[in-house]
Amino acid sequence: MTTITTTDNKLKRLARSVRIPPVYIFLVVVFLVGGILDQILSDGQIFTNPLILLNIIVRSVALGIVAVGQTLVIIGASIDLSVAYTISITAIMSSYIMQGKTENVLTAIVGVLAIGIAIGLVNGLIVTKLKVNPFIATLGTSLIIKGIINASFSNYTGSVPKSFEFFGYGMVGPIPVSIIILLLIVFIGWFLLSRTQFGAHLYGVGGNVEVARLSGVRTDRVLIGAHIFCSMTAVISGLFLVSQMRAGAPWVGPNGIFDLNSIATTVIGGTALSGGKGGVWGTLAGVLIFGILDTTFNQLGVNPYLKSVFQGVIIVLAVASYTIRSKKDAA
Amino acid sequence: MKKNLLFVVSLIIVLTMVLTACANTPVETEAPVVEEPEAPVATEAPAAEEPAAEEPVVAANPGLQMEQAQVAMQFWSDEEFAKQMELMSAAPLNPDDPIYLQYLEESPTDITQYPQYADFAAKAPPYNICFSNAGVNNPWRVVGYIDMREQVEQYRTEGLVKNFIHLDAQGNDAKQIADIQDIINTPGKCDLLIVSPNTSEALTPIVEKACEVMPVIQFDRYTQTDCPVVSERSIGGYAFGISGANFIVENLPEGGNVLAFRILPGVDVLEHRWGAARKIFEQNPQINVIGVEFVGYDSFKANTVVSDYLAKYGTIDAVWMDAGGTAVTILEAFKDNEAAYPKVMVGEDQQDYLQYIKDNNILGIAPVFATYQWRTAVIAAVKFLQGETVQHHWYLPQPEITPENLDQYINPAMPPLHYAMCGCEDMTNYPDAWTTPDINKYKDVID
Amino acid sequence: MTTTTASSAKEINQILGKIWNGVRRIPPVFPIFLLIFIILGFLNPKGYQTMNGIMTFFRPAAPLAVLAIGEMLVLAMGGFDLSIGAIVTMVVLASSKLLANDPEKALPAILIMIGIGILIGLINGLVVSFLKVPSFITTLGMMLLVRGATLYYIGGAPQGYLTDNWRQFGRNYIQDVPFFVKIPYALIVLLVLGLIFYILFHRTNYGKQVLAIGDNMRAAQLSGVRVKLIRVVTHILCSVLAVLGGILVGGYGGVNVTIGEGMEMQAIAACVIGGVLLGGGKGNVINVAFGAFTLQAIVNLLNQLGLPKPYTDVIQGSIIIFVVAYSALSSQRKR
Amino acid sequence: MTDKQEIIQEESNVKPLLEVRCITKKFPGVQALDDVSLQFYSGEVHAVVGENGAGKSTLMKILAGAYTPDSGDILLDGVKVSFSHPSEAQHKGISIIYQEFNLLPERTVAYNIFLGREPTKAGVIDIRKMNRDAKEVLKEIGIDKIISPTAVVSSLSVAEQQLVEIAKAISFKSQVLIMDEPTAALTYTEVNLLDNLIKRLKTRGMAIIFISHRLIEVFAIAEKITVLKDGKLVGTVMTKDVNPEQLVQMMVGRELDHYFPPLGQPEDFGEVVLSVRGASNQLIHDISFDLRKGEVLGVAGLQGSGRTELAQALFGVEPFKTGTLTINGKTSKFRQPYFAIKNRIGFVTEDRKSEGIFSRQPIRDNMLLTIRSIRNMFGLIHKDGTLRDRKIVPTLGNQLDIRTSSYDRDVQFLSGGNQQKVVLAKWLASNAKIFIFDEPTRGIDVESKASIHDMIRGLAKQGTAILMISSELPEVIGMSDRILVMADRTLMGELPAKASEEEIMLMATGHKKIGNSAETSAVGKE
Repeated sequence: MTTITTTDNKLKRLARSVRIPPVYIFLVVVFLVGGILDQILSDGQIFTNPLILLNIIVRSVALGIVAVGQTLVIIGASIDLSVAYTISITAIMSSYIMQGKTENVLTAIVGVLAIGIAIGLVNGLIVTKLKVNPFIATLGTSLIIKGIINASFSNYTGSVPKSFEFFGYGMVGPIPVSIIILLLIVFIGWFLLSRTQFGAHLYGVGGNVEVARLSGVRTDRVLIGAHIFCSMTAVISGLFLVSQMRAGAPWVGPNGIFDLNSIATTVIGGTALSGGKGGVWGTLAGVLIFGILDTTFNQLGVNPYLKSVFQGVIIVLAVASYTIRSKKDAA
Repeated sequence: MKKNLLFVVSLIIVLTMVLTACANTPVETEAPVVEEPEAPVATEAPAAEEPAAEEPVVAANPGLQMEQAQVAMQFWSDEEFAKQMELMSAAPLNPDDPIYLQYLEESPTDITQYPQYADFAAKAPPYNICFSNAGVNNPWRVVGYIDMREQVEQYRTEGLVKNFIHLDAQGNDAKQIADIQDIINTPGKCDLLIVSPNTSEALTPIVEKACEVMPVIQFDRYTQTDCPVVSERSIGGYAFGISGANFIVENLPEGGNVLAFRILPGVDVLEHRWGAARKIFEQNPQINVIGVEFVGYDSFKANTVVSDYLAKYGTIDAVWMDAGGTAVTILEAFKDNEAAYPKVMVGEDQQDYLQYIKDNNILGIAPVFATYQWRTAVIAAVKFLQGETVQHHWYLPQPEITPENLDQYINPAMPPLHYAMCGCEDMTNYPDAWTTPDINKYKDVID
Repeated sequence: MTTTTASSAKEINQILGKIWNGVRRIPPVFPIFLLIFIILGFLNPKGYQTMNGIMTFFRPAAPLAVLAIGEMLVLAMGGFDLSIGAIVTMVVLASSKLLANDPEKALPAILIMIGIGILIGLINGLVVSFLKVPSFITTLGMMLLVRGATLYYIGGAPQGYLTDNWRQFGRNYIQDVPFFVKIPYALIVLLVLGLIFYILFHRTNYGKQVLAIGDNMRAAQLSGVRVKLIRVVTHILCSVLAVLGGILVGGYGGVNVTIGEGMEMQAIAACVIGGVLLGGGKGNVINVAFGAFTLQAIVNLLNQLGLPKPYTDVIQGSIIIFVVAYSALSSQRKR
Repeated sequence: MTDKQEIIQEESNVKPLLEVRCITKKFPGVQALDDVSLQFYSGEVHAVVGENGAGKSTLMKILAGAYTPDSGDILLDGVKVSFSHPSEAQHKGISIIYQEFNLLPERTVAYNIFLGREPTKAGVIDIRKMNRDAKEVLKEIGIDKIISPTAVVSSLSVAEQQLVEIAKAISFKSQVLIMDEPTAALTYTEVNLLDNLIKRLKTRGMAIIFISHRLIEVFAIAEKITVLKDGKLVGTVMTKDVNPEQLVQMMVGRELDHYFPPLGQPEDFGEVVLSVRGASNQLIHDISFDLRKGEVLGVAGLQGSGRTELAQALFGVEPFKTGTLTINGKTSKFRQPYFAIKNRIGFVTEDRKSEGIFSRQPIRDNMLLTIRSIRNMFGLIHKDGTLRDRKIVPTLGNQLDIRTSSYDRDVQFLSGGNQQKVVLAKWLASNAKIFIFDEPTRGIDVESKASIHDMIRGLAKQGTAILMISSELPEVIGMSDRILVMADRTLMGELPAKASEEEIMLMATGHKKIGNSAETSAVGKE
């Protein structure tokens, strides 16, 4: 009897600590509307085919992973526009180092993680030490990375070994590996934010950097850490993409518009652009909303450009639902 | 403050170091090519020798030394180059069929050769066909897509095709992979998958997976797998590139400055075009390639490039292009910069270009990558499912529009961005569907 | 006698001091631009030391300057406008369909575009003011919406051509002008718009209120600034400038789907080089125009040096970081 | 003075807990602290007073590790220490409550209290322990019943937030607690709570350093008072040895012969210019009163009684939803401040820095904004304002004695006092006939206070109607020709000039309601 109540309590506590963000209502609505439209106008795969459901998540993996990193940076009241080209440089460098050989995989992963850390470090240092507005700082580094990539590579370079494709296409039982990785990254993001000092300090830095500093938080280090984490998620996202595509090319990042899309899904998820508020579970919902839109439009056979119209409207409506009651005017 | 200044300076130094380090990488990227004889494409050995052999020529051609001018090994095959060169002068084996059904080489196949697709072979029409499309994001693809949809509409009236599920990847590899995954995940939805891959490499694994569960037809750009039951397009990129490059070489006997424009890297048909042109320019040292630039379909960028090169070199004698989308803009840029038009011009079979070179008496050629291949994909799909014989490697003819036959392809009734070689003149809705193109009006699923 | 010399020496000192003070206040964009332009002149005297060459330079630089001036209004107000690139895309692509190759329709098409521009700005402004969605997000959504709707409308790829009369503003020159040799229409458009917006921004009650909002929104409201109204007006002005810039861009470049992509970032970069403070409260029309010229000059410089195009991005990225870091650190020192 | 200081040192045989020796700190253009030496003993409340710019806050920030001194030593328990970061000071047992708001609104109370030193178990935050510890701390100051550790700060009232801040400082288990104007936002009961708390901490052997402008409070709480002036130490005295007048003399260096200008005479008061009847909005309700030309109408009330909200409603920031507002006989409805300013109402806000200053704009543009915002939006202006306004800037600048080399300089480069003057100039420029002052002298030193009071009375003499909100009763009593008292977000009633503090307090705590305002205004006329 007592054990039951304790687990019950634990569950309750878990539910409370996870705090289901309101965006999930939005997610359910989008899902239901998409599913019902599919049911009426097409063959109803969304409701009836679990594989299609899973593929909604798989579609969202690359964006989801990097959006987790973006969420952390935005919670720290910064922003990272360089993720798209970080993804590109990862994709291209990893396949270049691997050259189709399994024995090079480890070197490649270590190599690109090092690149990711370096990019995050530079971003963080420019923002904290040079006091450059993060928008400009990461726009600048993004241009720099873009230039470096395009000056060095213009095409598919190298390739990844078959074994590495497990990352992108493999299954563990009925669950694609990629979903497990996404959930793992989301979990790490959640854990960092709500269970570590780093996370607590990051909320402090984003909420009010002066308060955090006066409370003894090493604000610069925390923000640099967030930028490094963000670049690392971009690296993982890039590795995932390259494993799906067999080879890396300079355009994988910008083609997926990962910079603006990751920001968009983050804010849909309830993370405030001004920092100090939000979390990764909301971001996951935002990413899934985009995935559902993709699938629904495919199912309905509607011109996908209309989807982009919907995305735009959803971004504004979702954020408006958070801000409309606030007394403060927006910037 | 001093500390910060120091930081800025050191940051800049680091950046420069990174830059210089990376500037050397192209040289490094070529090294493994030599080292790895077991790399996938067997014919890469001569390609690897080339840089060394052509060193003096390269020195005279600043454009060919540019990063944009390099041809990656997976996109070069001497064998294929020679073959396409040969096919360019080959006559179709079935001259009585309309051009979009002709083939230049025999490689017959039918569904009985694929026991794994027995279920599909047993099906009776109407068929459901899925089409994973790289995008409808340039005029060439619009014309081709309308060709295709009009063909589907014709089949629908004949009762041969029911649903035609179109999945538009919007030029995004990752989205196209997920789109195809969706089709794999819904067995029974489609009887055949047509793929027009966004890029060659990225789509290869997923197309291989699709092949395992259903017949696949690829056209336009090819993935690097032979698993599709039909791979069809007009001859190919090498032929396109050769056509333009030869025209320049022939018409500039004394040589001159050539500026080359490319759309984007990584797409096999486009890489082949440039690779072939590069080879021909290398064989003709009197041709001085002053630059190779990627401009996409961005006419703004193209315009700027022309101004830049005119500022730097004074005259440009010929322009080579791997696609004609920005041909007219480029010619206009010459005019706007008050420079003489290039003596020799390479474009594509777009009406505006044909009209422009005619009106301005420019010596120009329009190599063709025929839009009718879109139509052929649907026809091949239905024929294959019906058990008829189709071509496994289907080389459609690829005519070129030269000054001699220019007039027969100019059609002032068609809009400027229409492609002359659409092979659509015999369709029910010609010309209305093409004069006022509306890609949104077609229905995927019909009751 | 001695007193007069002493006082005149003092005066000279004072004048020198004033000059030095003035020199110190010159925004960094001017020396940077001048330096690049002088180097360009050495590398290619014909291209950059003759009127002909300079006018050629201004033709592609003017459209970005127009966009940057519009972006500056919003940035000075403490906001962002990410939708201007999409508006450029819309103007070029939608016009190409509206025109249907008929030169007669050029004027109506332009008017329709300006009308839609006003509508877009109005929606941006209303959403920011009344739904309190940060402008970054509002205009990000608007960017997706406008681009998606445009591509849907034209069916994914351009289906028509821009007529010559529509394009003349961005493309043609007025020939045989004494001294200037030739003047691109685009430069005249820029000069006219620049003058109008210089007056509007620096010499009207409106401009001062924009700066006040960017500096301290709450205080502005309490000082009687009609914050919502000014924001809506500013977003409308920005969108209209984006439409006009789009006409120049389209005139210069012609039709294609990727036109306008990333131009919002270019415009923001031009603003930043021109000394605009992200977060609001500072801005200058002339400096921003020169910021845009500087970006163009960097492109030309790298081309003259024979460096590969990708390095343009590297240099531009480094310069915007450097300019902002320089001003951030020097303003920190002043305090 | 120095004699007295020595006496104190001799008296105390115990070693000081915290000592500063010869601290000097210079900012560009300002000698903030000049050779200051002080001792703080455990179990003692030590107040530090002085005018604005005397160096109090700088000294505290040095003690708390937020600044490093240019020279001089800090000794803790006789050992020389130096802090490069506030956290070092905290870990050594010195914590500080700042004047400004210092909490993260989106985080819970527990996270705020333990920000920067969250309890961890194997690198993972032990949330349960953190909440428990937070509960402990809240209990220690007796507010665990009011505030839950898991409450999100933004859901608390301002005063509750202030208490959380105190709890945060207490939680450091510090030996030294520095409070920089901790009571500024507290209600009277909460101040009492704080007093009790301080007493309790004192018995625990803590040294408490206390900065305040409210001398009454200083005398109630502190045992020892140190006076700073212009960065120099004037002296340290035992509270029991001085009276407020002597202290003020130490602070300003001269005796102030009068605190307040004379009240208005009946003949100064003209017709009613502003009249409110039964007005309410979501924040305040049932407001009715009249304001006449030439009078200073004081508004008293406790924190949270709705005083500022009244001003905001009148000014159109949070307009009245029901009831009538009549300006100069015209029924008016202000949807936003723009309309109020158009009707020649001025509102000098309490927080002049964050609600009044445009720091990156030139002084000129700051001063002219109220004029410009009500003019034609696209109307042209000259660089110095429109042609007819050219003289305004230099005239007001001279009148208010704004010290600057040029009116084209950005306001951010002015000193705090001059910035305040720019805000006043902005409102004077608007040429308002009705002025609302919200806490006109908060955070202002004694000398400047007098000049502000003179200015307010001067405006009234010129025929301006003035509504003056203040939480300092002496100010309300000294300045007002009539006094409105607010409580519970409504008007409790009206008192005549020179009402006693007791009368006001009684009404402000909701004990007495004298008729409606229409009747009481008649009382005021006498």
